[in-house]
Amino acid sequence: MKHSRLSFILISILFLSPLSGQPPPDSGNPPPLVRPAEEIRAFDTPNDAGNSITITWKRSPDDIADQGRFDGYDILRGRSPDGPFELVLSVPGGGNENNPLYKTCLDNNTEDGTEYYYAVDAKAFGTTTRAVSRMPAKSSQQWFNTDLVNMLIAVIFLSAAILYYIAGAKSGKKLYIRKIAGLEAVDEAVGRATEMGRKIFFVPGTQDMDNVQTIAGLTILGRVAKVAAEYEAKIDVPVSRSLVMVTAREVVKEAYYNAGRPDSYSDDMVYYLTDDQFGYAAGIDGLVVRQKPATIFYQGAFYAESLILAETGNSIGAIQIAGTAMASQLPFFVAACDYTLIGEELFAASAYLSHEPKLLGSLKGQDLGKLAIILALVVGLIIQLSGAYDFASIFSVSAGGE
Amino acid sequence: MKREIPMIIAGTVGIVLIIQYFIPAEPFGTLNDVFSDWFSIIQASAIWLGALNLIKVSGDKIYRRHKDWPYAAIIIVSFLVMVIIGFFFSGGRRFLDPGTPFSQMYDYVYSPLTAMMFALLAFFVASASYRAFRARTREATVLLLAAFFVMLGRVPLGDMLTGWLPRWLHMSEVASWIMNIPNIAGQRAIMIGIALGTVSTSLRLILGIERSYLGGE
Amino acid sequence: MAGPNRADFWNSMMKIDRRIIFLFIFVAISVPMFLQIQLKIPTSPEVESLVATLDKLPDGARVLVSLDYDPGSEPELQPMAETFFGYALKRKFKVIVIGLWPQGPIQAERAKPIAETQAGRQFEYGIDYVNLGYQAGNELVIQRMGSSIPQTFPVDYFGKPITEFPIMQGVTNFSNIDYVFNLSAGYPGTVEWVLFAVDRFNIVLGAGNTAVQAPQVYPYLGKQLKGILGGMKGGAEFEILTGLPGRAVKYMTGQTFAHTIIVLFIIIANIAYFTTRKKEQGGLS
Amino acid sequence: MSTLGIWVGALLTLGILSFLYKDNPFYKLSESIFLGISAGYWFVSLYYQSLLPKLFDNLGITKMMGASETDGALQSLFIHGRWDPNLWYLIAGALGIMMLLRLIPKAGWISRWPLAFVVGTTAGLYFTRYLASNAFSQINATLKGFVVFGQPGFFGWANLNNLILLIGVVSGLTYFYFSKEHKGIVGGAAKVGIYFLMVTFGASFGYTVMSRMSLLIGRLDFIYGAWLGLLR
Repeated sequence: MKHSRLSFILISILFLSPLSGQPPPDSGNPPPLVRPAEEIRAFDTPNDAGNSITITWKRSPDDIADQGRFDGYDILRGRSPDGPFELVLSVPGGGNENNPLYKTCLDNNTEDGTEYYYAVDAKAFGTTTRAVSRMPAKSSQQWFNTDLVNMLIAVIFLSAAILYYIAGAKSGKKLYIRKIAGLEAVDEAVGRATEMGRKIFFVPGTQDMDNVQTIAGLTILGRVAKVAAEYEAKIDVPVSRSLVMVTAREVVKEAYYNAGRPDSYSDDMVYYLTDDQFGYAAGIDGLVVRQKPATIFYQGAFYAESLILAETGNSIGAIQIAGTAMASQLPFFVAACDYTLIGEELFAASAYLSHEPKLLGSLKGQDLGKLAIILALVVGLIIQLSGAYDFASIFSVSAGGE
Repeated sequence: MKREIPMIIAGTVGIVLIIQYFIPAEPFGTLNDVFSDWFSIIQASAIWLGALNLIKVSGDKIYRRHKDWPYAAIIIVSFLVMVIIGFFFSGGRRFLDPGTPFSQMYDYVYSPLTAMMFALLAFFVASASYRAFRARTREATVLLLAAFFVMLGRVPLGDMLTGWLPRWLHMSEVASWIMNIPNIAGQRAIMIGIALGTVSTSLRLILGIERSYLGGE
Repeated sequence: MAGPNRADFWNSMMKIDRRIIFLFIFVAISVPMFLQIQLKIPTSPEVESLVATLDKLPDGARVLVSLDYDPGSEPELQPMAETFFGYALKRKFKVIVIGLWPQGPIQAERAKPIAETQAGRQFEYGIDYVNLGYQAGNELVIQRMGSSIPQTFPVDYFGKPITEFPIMQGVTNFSNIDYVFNLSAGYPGTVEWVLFAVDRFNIVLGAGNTAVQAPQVYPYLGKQLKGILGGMKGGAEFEILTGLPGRAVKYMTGQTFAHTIIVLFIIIANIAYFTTRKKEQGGLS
Repeated sequence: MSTLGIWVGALLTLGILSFLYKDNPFYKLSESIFLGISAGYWFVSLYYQSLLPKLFDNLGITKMMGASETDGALQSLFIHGRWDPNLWYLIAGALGIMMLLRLIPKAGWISRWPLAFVVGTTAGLYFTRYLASNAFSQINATLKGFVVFGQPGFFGWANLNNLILLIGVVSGLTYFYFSKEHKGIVGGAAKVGIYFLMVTFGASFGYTVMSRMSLLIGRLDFIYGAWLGLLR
């Protein structure tokens, strides 16, 4: 009740002294009382881990932007519709993006299972008017995020498609895979290094094992190292992350073992320089100009160092084969390297190089996903233009996504 | 067993994380954060392996009197200097506060080196564009033209050259059209492809079909 | 007689030593730093609208400046910060500085003295300038500021409680801020300010961005974003329109030179390519 | 800034710059310092920013060592007899130690467990994250924004641009199609896709040139201004 008393006092003051504080909008008339918010609704915030209640209301007619006279809303909460209420948060005026007539806010500090009643105080002209929600609200946590049904369907569809084709490939169905120029060149590039008696460098990017591109790069390393072992070419893998070093050693060792030359393997082929992006680039630049490798692979996640590395490699005349899914760095690799695996091709590379039916099957599954997306775009275009249905909204991901 | 248990670990963890995406309730809602904390812990432990490797490789060079052995010595010394300053002379947790010896090393040694290495790009974009932007094939010509328009559209010169044309043909307008329409189209195709590639790679890793990262028996 | 000579020239241009290109770039950027040449820089609508919005603010308005970048983007964004502070001094704005990036507040402290020397007037700390420092939490910081600025930033950059400062009297949340200026090099930055402060709390926002970042914020221009300074060019236009020529204008000369040189080299490369290719074909037929 | 600091910074800057001419002892010196210093920097940072707060603080090892007053999970369990969810961090600690067992050749194989954990985590997270942000959001953005039939502007520029964009996305995706030979209609679409990709690469390259120049401007400003005092 404290608040209403306060507003009563405020109102009395304003009535008694027309020259005080806030000037009334129409001089001469008594100052207006702010009009209240309406249709207060409070409910459990959907699709969350609990401890949150959403409050929404129709804005006060005095909540007008650009006038500077509206002072926002106070949200109060109590255990009964008659109070007592305690202040939980204050929000400024202005409406929601999709429906500006209403305003929504969250009380993220509730106890699950407890019933709360909410009050909204509209504040303007030094006055305050209260509106209270009739229905109580209880917060709870949910076990399925209903906003993500579309994602769930996509996950199931894609997994099923990939698994289906993997199973098909295992049973001996023949699969056609188009040529990928950069990968066709691997043998030639490794062969050249052997002929020239120079090294092969394999740079697996500057990111750690928590990036799936790094993992994809390392699977390619496995195939490249095997070819190198067969050709008896020397391969060097300078890395910028310790976990990558550990993994790359396992990968190269296994490749040498599979190529029937386990004795030629040594841990020194894979070495750590520094975790630092540009420190690593400086180190590789030095190694490249001093050891003049015949072939350099860049496979993994790269940032701004991409061009620093590729230009230095180019200056010594090495054959360079790059591959990354960093869209912002692709132009530089395309400009400075002989071959570049673009985005998805990086992920397809290990399957392509291995010729293993199981892996190739997964590519076919991926393609089915692509076909579905192309169809969705074409069908979506027609539906979207006809105005019959907002097809795009099927693909909106509101929660959970980045 | 040396490969089976790791494969089970990877598969279980992967599937649990996919499922947690759809479940807001605890403990699933925060599993993502917990696991990324765990990753940081593993990463921070593993850096010992990298650091020791750096010292070993450099130490070998000194021992074998490799022709660049003095530089190998400098690597070891500067590594140790940074580590000792960081752990013993910079106030523990507040090691990066302004004024600590560690932050001074950062400001006066590390920063200028990083910044200059980054700035080398100014030269390399020039030499790369000189070589790459030649109208050798039809594809290369498209690449060249797009780059040319966008580059000119971003300096006053471009608009000066095209000032007499209607506004929508001004170089800066053409450049922003290229950036906003065909460029975005290409970007999106690449991004969608990457999404599918990632999904497929992740699935192969979770199912243990792709397991070269685990090495052999 | 000129024929073979010319062909030799283009042949050598095909295989030009890249160090010659490096030298050209180096000179193109270095020389203008020492000269007082000023290129005529045409102004663009997005910068004009930013300055127009600023001009419309009353003298002594309360502005919030959020510096969301680190030294890596200094060449592009620091001149904008300096010019904005200079303009604020001219208009006697009350400036509240925050940073969503840890290094942001430091950048503000570096820009302030430069603007003060140029303006010949100093900010009075706590009265018309305060640096509230950095808070971790990215866009959540913006959301928290929407409910309460004093609760989000209880102390300033130097650890003093903000209640001590006259400039903070009466500041509860965004409704007491007349204008927000954001300098951004990525995430969190302008996009977050638009989504979490403009859309929800109706603030008036102007932004300066790195050239790489700018295309991502252009779609918000208009109702949500009252003007953009894009890269060094935007910074230079800002300096010209506010009548406070500074570093960006000077840097812009070097940048334009270097840019032009690259374009020229591309043209030369293509002429060389076509000249030498024709000769080869001629030889064959 | 201290004068000594500026001199050190400037000389190292020149050392890196000299690489453009050719490899030389000055560059080698700067490079070696860079490698050592930066490896040390990350070594120290990862300890203070990951290991200490996430492992030692959460478990209460910091308190055991007498370096902190705050209780951790181990104190909760053994002193207060309370289960603390942070006890799960013991697993993370164990995974970290398994990783370090690499140093012992005989026990090195156990490091595959933490590796498998890392790979599993990455795969699980990227699976949904990329599907949402790279596929779904991009499809949504491509379809949004069309002017509906019957409304003014249906035959306008906006729809034409949106249509070009959609054609670009579809043909670009066709280029990535692996399991069909790029012949006939698929081949034609893939060819169009390549052109769109080339525009993307050219435009992004051209767009970045300018901001790369500004990096060099920043460095030269440091050399001429802060170090040599030649400017202003």
